[in-house]
Amino acid sequence: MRLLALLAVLGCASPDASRTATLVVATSAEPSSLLPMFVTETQGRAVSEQLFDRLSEIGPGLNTVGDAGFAPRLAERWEWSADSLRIAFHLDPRARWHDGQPVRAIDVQRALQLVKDSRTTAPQASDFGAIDSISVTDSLTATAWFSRRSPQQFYLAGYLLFPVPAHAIAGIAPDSLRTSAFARAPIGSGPFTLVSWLPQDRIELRAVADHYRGAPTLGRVVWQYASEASVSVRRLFAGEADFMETLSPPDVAELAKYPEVRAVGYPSFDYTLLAFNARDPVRHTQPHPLFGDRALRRALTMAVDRQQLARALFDSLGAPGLGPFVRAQAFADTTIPAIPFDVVAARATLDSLGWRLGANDSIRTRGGKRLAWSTLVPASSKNRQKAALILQAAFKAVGAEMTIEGLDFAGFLARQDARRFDAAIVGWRPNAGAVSLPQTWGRAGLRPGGNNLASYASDTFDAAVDSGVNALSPVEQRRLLRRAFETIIADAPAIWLYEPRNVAGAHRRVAVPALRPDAWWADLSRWTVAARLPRDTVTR
Amino acid sequence: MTTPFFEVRALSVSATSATLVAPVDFAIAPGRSLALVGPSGAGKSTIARAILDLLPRGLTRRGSVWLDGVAIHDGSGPWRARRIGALFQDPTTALDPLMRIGAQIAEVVRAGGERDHRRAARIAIDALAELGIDAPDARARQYPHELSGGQRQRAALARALVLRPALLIADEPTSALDVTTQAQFLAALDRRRGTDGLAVLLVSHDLAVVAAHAEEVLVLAQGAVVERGRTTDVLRSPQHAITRALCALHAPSAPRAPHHPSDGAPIIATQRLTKHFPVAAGWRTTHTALHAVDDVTLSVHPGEVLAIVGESGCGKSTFARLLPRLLEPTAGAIHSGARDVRALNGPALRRWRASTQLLLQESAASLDPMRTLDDAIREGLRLHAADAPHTHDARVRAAADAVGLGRALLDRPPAQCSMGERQRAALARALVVDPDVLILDEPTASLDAVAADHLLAQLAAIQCARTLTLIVITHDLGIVRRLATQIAVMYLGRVVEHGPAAEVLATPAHPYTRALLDAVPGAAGVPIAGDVPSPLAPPSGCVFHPRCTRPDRNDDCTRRIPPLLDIAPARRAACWRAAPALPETLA
Amino acid sequence: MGRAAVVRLLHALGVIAVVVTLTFALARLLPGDPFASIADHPSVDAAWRARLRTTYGFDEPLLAQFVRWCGAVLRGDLGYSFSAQRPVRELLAHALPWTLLLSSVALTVGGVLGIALGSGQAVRRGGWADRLTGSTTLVLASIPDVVVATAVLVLFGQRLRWFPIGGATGLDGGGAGDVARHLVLPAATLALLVAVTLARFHRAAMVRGADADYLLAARASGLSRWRIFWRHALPNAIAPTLTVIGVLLPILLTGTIFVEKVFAWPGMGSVLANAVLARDYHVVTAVALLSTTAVVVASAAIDALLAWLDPRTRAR
Amino acid sequence: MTARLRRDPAFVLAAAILGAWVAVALLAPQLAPYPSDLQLDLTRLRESAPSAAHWFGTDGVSRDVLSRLLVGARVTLLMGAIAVGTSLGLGVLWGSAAALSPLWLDRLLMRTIDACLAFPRLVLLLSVAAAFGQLPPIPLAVVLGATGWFGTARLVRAELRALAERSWVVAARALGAPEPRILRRHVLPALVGPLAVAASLALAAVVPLEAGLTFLGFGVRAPAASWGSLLAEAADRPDALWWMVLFPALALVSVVASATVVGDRLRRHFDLGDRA
Repeated sequence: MRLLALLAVLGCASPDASRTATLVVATSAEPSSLLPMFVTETQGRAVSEQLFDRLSEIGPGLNTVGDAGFAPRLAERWEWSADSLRIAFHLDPRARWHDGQPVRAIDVQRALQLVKDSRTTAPQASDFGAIDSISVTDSLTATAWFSRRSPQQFYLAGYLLFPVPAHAIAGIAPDSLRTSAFARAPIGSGPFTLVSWLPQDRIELRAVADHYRGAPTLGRVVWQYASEASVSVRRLFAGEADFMETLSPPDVAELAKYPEVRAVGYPSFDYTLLAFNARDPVRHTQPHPLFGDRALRRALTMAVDRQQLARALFDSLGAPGLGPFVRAQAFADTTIPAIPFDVVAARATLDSLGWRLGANDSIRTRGGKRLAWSTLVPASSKNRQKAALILQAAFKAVGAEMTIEGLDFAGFLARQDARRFDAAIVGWRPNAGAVSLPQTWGRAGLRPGGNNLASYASDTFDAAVDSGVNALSPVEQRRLLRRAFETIIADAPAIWLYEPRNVAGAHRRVAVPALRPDAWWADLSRWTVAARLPRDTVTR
Repeated sequence: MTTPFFEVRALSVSATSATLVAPVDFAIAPGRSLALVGPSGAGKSTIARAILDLLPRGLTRRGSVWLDGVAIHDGSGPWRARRIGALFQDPTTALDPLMRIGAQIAEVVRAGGERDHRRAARIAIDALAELGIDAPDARARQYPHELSGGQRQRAALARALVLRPALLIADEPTSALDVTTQAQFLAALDRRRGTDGLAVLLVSHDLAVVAAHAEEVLVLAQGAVVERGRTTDVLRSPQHAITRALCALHAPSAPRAPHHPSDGAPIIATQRLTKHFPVAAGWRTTHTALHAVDDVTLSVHPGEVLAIVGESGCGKSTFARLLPRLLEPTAGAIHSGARDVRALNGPALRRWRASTQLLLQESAASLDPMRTLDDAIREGLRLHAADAPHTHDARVRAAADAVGLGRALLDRPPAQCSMGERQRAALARALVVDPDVLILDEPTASLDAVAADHLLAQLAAIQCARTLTLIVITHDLGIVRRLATQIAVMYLGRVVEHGPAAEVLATPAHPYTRALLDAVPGAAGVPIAGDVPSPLAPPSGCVFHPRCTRPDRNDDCTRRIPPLLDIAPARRAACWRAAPALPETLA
Repeated sequence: MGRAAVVRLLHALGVIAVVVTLTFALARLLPGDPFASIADHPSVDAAWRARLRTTYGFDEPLLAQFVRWCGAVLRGDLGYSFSAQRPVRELLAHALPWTLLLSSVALTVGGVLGIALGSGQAVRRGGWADRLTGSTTLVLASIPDVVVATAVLVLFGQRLRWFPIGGATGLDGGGAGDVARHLVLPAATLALLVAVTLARFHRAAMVRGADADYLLAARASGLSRWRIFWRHALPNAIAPTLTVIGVLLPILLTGTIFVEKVFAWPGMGSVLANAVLARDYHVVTAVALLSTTAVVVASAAIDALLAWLDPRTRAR
Repeated sequence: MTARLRRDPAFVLAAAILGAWVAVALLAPQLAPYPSDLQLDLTRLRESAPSAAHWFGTDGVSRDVLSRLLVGARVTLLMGAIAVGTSLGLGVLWGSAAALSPLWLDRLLMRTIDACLAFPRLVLLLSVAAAFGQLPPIPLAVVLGATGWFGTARLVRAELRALAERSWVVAARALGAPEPRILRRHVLPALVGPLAVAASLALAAVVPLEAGLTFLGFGVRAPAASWGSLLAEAADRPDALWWMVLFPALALVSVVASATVVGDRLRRHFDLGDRA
């Protein structure tokens, strides 16, 4: 019976039928905010970017240099000044806020002011340093003024900045914007508008029928939350949810048993690494007693069979890490030689470094000190826990003892921020562009509060990255960055463990287009659903 | 009569492995009473429960029970409560504590077929009234805990009799009651026998009760009938050893005369000894006091046996604990010779306690369950004896011998000994440190008649042999007769009469003493009415005045507290009417 | 009576004050801060997290924070939850009704079931039904809650699809029937856990009271088995069982953590679990305040109920 | 006294199960077919169902579940013992301090206990666990014990107060025994029964609690295995990985149920009513 109904559903997913449909997204984390300027995590972006439109959308190649590939959104067109220090954005006159007010240049200006105001505590405030100000040329023209030329100029103003409804937030002080009721129930300009947000339960969005880009093909989108990831998976399997952003490899295997559900693969922007702290966890000015030593880091890297690790964790759904970037990034280079897996060489190197194995010992010692350290792992991540176990066994095989210290996420972050660890298994999600590289691996990120967790410091790397980031052509950037990556991979400040291939789960009634690695939801308003379930009763 | 109205034929009870009651036959005619007597464990209660088909799980009965010529097999028939009523031992647990008295009786009425709730309630109140309970309407609305023990047991009787059964099975109905309430209760029961022709099967260990209230008796021992016959015949010439032992306890014996003239220095003397317990009360009046012991002045001379007599709640046990200072007096003094006992502390106090040994009421339970009897007896020696530990073995054995405790028992923990054996071990423990004074609080309360008899004989012998001073706390006048040379009668925390045992028993001066004597089963007197008032709010004036039956009582009695005054040489009483030579100054 | 009530109230307030102070101190001694949940990904700038701390006063001395928090609570403001992005009061207002619904249904069903099972066992004690029920309840009570809950969810939600998986309402707003459908699995699981514990205690209480003389007297008075059970045996054995329910209450309030988590029930248990993990101090402290108050109030209510049930302790 | 317990089949069975697990724990390395933390074959033996070679299957990194279960018995039972020991120790100290203190101090101590009892234990536990990061098994067990002694303290105080009025204690006083001696010889030995009950019931409570804690991410540190951590590894997928849930759950249930039975029977034996 159920199967017949299912067969009837398949193949008749037309945009018209879809307009009454409800798409249910199962996920395990609620947004930290619905205002894009405050959102840092993907789950939150997925929702807030349905509510808010940008000035322009990035192209499928995820190129962040210049404006190549960017498509109009709120800005129907833009023009550069001759000296490239100004970009004038011409807003689409049809664009409306959800309360019916037109989107105007002042909304763009206000957005920048708020983001740059430190009282607002927007996380990307520092990124916007390159934009001097935005001026209102006329009500539909906003001009961004830049202090210096950079390849990411347009990306910053046209993509990262979200206009806000200046009229709706006029009465809210910047320091209470984050905690204001507006942040929970905002007025946006995107294809969907907020119906309700029930904490720990769900967020319901409804299509904006008279959206300037045309009505969405979905009637409504509901994010259903469950702090246990397994509940989300079960909802998907039971047909209660239509989409889930990432499935774990075992869930992908399990999915075969449920004919209504299919797996949808797409490239990922995440990579996971074992970061070695180059500085002493207590006295930060001192080198780390073990990991200050490049040769030791290289030896330990040689002890790990990353190919097997990735297979053990993901089967075919993941690949060994390459370096401080992911394959989906435009400048990624898969041909850079990695440190090979070679247990014999690892042992020989350790021997040569003076770490000797006594006759009856299983752990190497040098001058009475054991080759032992502790590694931080967030206990909430099963993959990283498993990876830690496999690493532990691999290091043991060469006579090194790694203890695993599992921490809940908040505790993990606190220790990570304070650099109080020997080693840590860190998940990283870079931006599409290369802008953040100096912050995460260069000396710029060494300051307290910086993101250079491994305290990696290399002049060669810094110089190469700096010129790479500022290269004005993608080809030049790729060439310069290759030099930086060769350096850092050889220095082994971390073991680049794996890069999973994302697998989403979707109900067969959903026609899922190609998903973007950095934002699967980018085209959500154009998805179609064969509406046949009781929940597909949206009336407009 | 060819078919008796109630008959038990070859009734036996067995567990899976053993026979608990050998086949027994008996019959009861209307209006008659048959008693089952015997030491504890003889199977008396088992027979009673077997008749009612209320045996505990695992026990099976054989034989038959005939009522009006029809055999009754089990509890499914409508004969319970309608034809056979039942009453069990403990009035504190016989009634459901969560339900009003009236409702508990009325539910039996309704189980008996009455449909109308209001009429059932009426019948319940009538049943209470019929048993001489005053203010039955109010009582019916009360809960069991609001009633005194005697009232509760009468309410339970009302419940058992409300459907007017022809037979009542009463299992030790008075053993938890004081003498005066026991007398009230038995009188009520006898009235129903006379008026309704109620037949009674009385289970009791107390031959005095049986003698006065049963025509026929069956003596049981270890589940078998060892003697049966008319009560008077059996008591006059008991054949079986058990019967003889049972009789001995209550054989009328002459009270003992004082061994020594009581003119030397008293070994313990109390002056105006008082103990009040604070009781938390309402919001504004923070505390009221429970007057446990009030203004007691008593002295005991070496070699005397002082019996302190009174009903429960009269302060006897509190007084007993004040003497070795296990409780601190609120006021008053205790002296021993020239020593001020209240000033003692530390080792001196502990030596005083050793020399004034108290045997607690539940002394069978006063042995540490984790230690052997030997250990218990030896403890006193470890604490107080100056001599070398190797001599202790001999002293422990001597003490055990003195109380008749088999040496084989010494290595056992209390749980493996009988009550009587434990009681004797406790006695040995008290005696082994050679005390000057031994205070016994209800020494036979937890013992059956045979064991009690045994213990009393031993006590008397020891007292004579060692010229020990004894203070015996009891409510049982039988014990008083056998042991005491002096008697102090307490009522509501006060001593109301004090004097040589023989004289007090022969010519009681205080109306309460007389009431106690009248309440002894078989005594001719009319039992006094009412209950002991609450010690939280003692009556004004003479505390006894609400129950006093003296025709010459007057306003003085209700207004002023009578002091304990000499009424004859060596005799004192606290009664305005009993004091013949009242000094003018006090009047 | 009046004095006892006042003493009792002061005592209860003292308990609550102690608990809240302890909770506040405890929550702040943990490493990490409420912004961990906002800064969900480690790649987010750590300097920005430090700025947040300063902006929202989380770098003040502990005592100053406590004083500020206490003042706010007295004004009825429980603070702001950074993990749930809304005022704590609003968060709790969403969560509390769901927990009350879940735990009251579970307690009622579980209580009745437990008492029925325990009574049934006591009446048939020693028989095969008693043994079977006894071992079943023993085994069920020994399995960790998580396993029971997950097994129930997988079987009835995922495999059989009799009931929805998780949540408290369906997508179209609910109505009583919809809530009931969502309630069945978590409530049944929790009720089962309550019932197996209660059954064991209640059976013991009934067996302990089974030899009471008044029951013997009631049987000897020709009362029916039902009447004896309902009017005498059960009321007399219920007091210890009610006491156990009082002991179960704090466990029930937080024991719902596992059940709520597994069934994605949007109640206090979920709030609490998330808040502890997110170091959301204001939420943890507010939940502690609320649950302690609830426990204190409930145990006072149970005491009052016990007193009312038992005329011996009833106020004169 | 103990003969009655020895004749009780349920008690004997439960005690035997506990005893058997203790034996298993002691002999675990000899009994386990594989080293418990050996990753046998990461490519071919991950999450394989029970087979002749691996009776209880293998886990996510190809370790033998049976071996981990047997070795896990050590951790679980040792943690249980330490947690119970800690909670009894604290409970006895606090309870006897309260019982022997003057009234005002007694009240203060007991009000504190009331507060702690009203406090949700899991919050306390989570907070402490989170404060210290991931603890090694023994400190974790101490923490488990340290959050679960309030009931014991109450029991000890009540028992001591009751014992002070027991007739054999009064009798010893009447005999002239000094108070410390009475405490040592007559009071403390009588606490053994109630404490045995409290210990078994605490064991029954602590073992699943450890499992729950692991489930929330605060449990035993890898690669050590307790039954709780084994169970938590697959608790969210009991259908797919039934062998990783079923066997540890059975082991856990056998210990918890046995401890409960032992506690119950001891409670009845020592006639504690519903006090413990």
